[in-house]
Amino acid sequence: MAWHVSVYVTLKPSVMDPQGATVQRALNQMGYKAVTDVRVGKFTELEFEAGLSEADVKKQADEICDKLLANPNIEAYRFTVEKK
Amino acid sequence: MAWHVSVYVTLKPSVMDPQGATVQRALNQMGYKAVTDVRVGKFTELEFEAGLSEADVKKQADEICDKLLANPNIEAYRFTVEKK
Amino acid sequence: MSSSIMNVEVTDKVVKEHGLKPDEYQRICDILGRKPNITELGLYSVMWSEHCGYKHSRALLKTLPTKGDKVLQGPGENAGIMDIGEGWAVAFKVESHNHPSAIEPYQGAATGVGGILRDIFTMGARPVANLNSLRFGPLTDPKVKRLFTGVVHGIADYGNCMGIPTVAGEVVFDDSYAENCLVNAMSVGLLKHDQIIRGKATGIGNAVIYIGATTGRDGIHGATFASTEITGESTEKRSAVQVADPFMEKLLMEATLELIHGNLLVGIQDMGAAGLTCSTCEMASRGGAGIEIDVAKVPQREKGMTPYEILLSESQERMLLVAKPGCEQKVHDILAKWDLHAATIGIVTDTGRMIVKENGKVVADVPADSLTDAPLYHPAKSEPAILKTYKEFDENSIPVPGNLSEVLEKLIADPTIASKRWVYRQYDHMVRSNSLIRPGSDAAVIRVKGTQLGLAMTIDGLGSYCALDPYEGAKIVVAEAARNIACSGAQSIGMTDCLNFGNPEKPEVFYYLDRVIAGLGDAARAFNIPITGGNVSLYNENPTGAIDPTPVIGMMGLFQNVDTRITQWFKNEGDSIYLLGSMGQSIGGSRYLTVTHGKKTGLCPTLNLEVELKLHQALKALADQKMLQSAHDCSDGGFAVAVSESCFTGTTHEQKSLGATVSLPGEGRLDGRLFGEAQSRVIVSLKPADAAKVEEILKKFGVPFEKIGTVGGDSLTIGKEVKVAVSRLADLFFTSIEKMMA
Amino acid sequence: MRFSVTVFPGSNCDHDCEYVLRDVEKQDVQMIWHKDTDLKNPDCVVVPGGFSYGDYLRTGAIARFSPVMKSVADFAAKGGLVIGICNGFQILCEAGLLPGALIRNKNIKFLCQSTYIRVEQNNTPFTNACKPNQVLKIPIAHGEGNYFIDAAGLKGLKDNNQIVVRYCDANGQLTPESNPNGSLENIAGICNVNRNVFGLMPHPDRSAEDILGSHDGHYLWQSILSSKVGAK
Ligand SMILES: Nc1ncnc2c1ncn2[C@@H]1O[C@H](COP(=O)(O)OP(=O)(O)O)[C@@H](O)[C@H]1O
Ligand SMILES: [Mg+2]
Repeated sequence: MAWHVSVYVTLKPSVMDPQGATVQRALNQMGYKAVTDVRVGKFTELEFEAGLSEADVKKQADEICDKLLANPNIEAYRFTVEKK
Repeated sequence: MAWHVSVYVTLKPSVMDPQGATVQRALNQMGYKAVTDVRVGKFTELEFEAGLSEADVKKQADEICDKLLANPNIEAYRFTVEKK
Repeated sequence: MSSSIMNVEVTDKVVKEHGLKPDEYQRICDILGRKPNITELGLYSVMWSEHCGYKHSRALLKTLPTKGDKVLQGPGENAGIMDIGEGWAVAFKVESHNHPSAIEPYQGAATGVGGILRDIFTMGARPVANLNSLRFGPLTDPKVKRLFTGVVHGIADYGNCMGIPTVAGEVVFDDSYAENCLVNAMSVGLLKHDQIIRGKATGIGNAVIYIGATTGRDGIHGATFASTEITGESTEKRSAVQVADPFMEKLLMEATLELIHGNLLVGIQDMGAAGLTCSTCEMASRGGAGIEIDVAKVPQREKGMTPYEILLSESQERMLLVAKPGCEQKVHDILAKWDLHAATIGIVTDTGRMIVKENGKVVADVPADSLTDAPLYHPAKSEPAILKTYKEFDENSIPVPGNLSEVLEKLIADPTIASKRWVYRQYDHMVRSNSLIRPGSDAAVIRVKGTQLGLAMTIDGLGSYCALDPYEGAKIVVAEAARNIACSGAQSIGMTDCLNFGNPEKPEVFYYLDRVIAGLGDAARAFNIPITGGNVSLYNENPTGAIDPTPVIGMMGLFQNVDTRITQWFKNEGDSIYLLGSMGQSIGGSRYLTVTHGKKTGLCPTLNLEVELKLHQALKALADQKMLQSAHDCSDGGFAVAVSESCFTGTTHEQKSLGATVSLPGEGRLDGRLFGEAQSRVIVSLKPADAAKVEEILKKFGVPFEKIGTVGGDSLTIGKEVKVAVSRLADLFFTSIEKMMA
Repeated sequence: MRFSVTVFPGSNCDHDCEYVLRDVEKQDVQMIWHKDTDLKNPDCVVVPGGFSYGDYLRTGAIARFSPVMKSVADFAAKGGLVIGICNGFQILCEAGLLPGALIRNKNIKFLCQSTYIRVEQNNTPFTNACKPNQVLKIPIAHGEGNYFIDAAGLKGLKDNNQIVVRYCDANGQLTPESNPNGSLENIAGICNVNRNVFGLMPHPDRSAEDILGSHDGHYLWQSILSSKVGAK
């Protein structure tokens, strides 16, 4: 058993996403014309020791996202916590 | 209204994840000693035109994941579809 | 910013928020003969910012020497251009991206590289090399580690993706930059004389075409932002961060060069600071023409953007061009090939006015050249009181350490002196297969394929000396850059400068600026090396103070025959080692004084420009006759560090060490002789059989010299004072930064 | 010999390949734009290094869908020689012309440096001018050169002698220190079962002249030139 945290980091809507734009263009060229927008973000999975309380895990995860996983200048994040 | 597809791409467990390992080391150094594992994947959001049927969106999304968004040699994927 | 901005009334408060002073606002009203609307106010605010308008530095910059036989394009364009013979020319320029990098190191540094690359290829030159000059606070600080990591990563990703080798640079860690890091990027391009194109709009009725990335709301007011001090408030301006898209820029570069080399354009200019506004009014004003554009035709990334936002956006990877009559379609075809956006957004007129419409309705109408003619200030200056305390510093108060080998070990591992392999290993420094001398030696050298020509290049800055004595420090930074070129065997032909200072409205800061520019000018004249362009970055300060005044010099050198190039490391056991130049004993302003004794004070070394010039001429003569096995100048860390650095081959391609036994010349303080930074000194090695010839040439140029020892053995021995195993020194030198960053 | 060098948007070693083949090796070279499908009848196709499509998403992931890649696959299927260097290797893996994948370097940083590689197989059209176990000094420059393949795939590579070059030290020893990017079993380059498609991370295009610090890349080009294999 351990705490499993899934973190989703996305570029803020106003921030340009060159990767997404390039992937979209490629998909359109490959024939997937119905794809109108693509945004590429990060999906990070963290394992925490089971010993921690859920509140503790949430607090640490939030700090970790803010400090390291997301760049608050341009990115937003959210995360979920499960016991697995 | 449009179809919103969220795609999660993760490295297969047997594949080493240098980025995850580096993040984990950094977190441990920063004092987050309870973090025992980190895996870094991708989170991609696709918008499809509203005119498509859900089945169509699913079919196209699956192809897109299989062909482009994930490399089946090393990665696994899953996705969700919502109307937004 | 909402679309209601169109209706914003221009009040005193709004004027102030735009960074315009009351008399500047009055001047705008006088020019227009009426009050500006908000869009027009936006145009003036960015064009009259320090970043674009050089309000506080323009008068001083005019004193710099910019002319010479080889100068094909001096300051005033996107980059300077010099003739290098055989129909070839070189374009080069340096630019700062300090403020954006402080806020967002990865994107800030990356877009800095993108910006300087556009300056090069917009002149018609293909970029062939990048350089960078970086300054941070002490590397022991975790915040600095993150900045350093991000900046290097940003520079690496951008240059690597573009396929431009990053071949040289410098990194300095010093308290003075703790809150204001410096990120200066330089780029060098090659072109044929007949490929030169300029940023001007001419030919009434010619199409004005926008190409490249779409315009979004990113970076609005970046130029104004770069012209203010970093305060708590600036965190709110974070939306100003621009995301780099090197892939887009690579396409833009290829397409642009295809357009220029296909002879389809009248003029072209990149959109950098102040975006569409700057490119439009500068092109019109240079061409003595007017320009009329419709912002509704600009490719946009976001919905509902106002003319104000479109004009001021600093979205990256965009260019503005004027097509030759009848070539418009060809232009569009080439852009389609590269999958790039292109839109004809306006025409060249003969009115001298910059007229901006939105769907046909005029939203701004101003004289184009009034935007490029920012107010000129002659700020007050006063000599900082602290300079007196530096002069009064008594070196005798510093005891000479007992164990000088230990001091050498400490200095060699100092992150400012230690190898920057951790950095340049992340840069593709070989792509284009021209890099003959790669990072690690005094200057990088690239070849010009199909010829025997070669280019040497280096970038060097100097804050510590300039803080102690701005005039002398500025002379030294030019001399050091030219000396690095001379050590590689090339002839310095031209330079570009980036002046990083604090707030020029403070008299002490302006004093520094004034003296530094005087020193740069005198050195450039003495060496007969013109300054073909540069950049000024002011307001590098924070509530705790300004950075050390830091001029950075990018120097270009030329080889007629690139086979005469020299690297800094010893080659063969048994070679003779010579010191060229004279020893000193002063420790004022030295890295040694800072690292070992924690002091930044004293008189910095002085430099005799004539003596220095003779040294360069002698080195060139020796190189031309292939008399030298190695040449390395004495700079940070002085004599002992220079000899040590010659003992190890320091590229990412070869790692080899050779020991040496040398005497310690000169007289006086041992630490001063070992680690003092007296100028105009070079350590060379040569085959014993060439000694007579070499000595004869040195005598002819009147360069003092002394044979000090021999290459060989496993350790470095300097007189009776220093003996260290070379393997130990090499390990400290190469791994110091790597260990700190692990 | 006639070489065709593919050019994707974002390729940047296309010039280097063109230069080394035309000016150093004195061969016939043509550049093929990625939107073209006619390879112009080459003896060998070179898929060069760089950052095709910015290497966005995954290295080589988008490039494999460029029209030219279908022609390259057909050419390879007929036995034509195809060499992929760096990004070219990544594209060939993504396209399924070579097995396995190239993931982030172990230290997650881009690495530009010299490496030594040992020729494990000299009975390929790309290495036949090398002696068995010859050590070549050839530089790398990549952020994603960490070769990975699953256990079954690795067995297949070994059974069919497809591991062509491995990272080693100057003396030819396969040490962990000499493996710059963490590649599985120090793998630097592999070929397909039919031995006519070869991919490697090191750059023979940057190391075929002494003036650049090594001419060892020349052995690989010489191998191709002396090879009797050809498409048809
Ligand atoms: N940021 C950097 N990027 C590329 N190369 C660098 C960088 N910093 C230092 N180098 C390289 O490391 C070597 C030593 O740099 P430095 O000590 O500044 O040399 P010098 O004192 O001779 O000017 C030079 O070859 C230089 O180009
Ligand atoms: Mg030097």
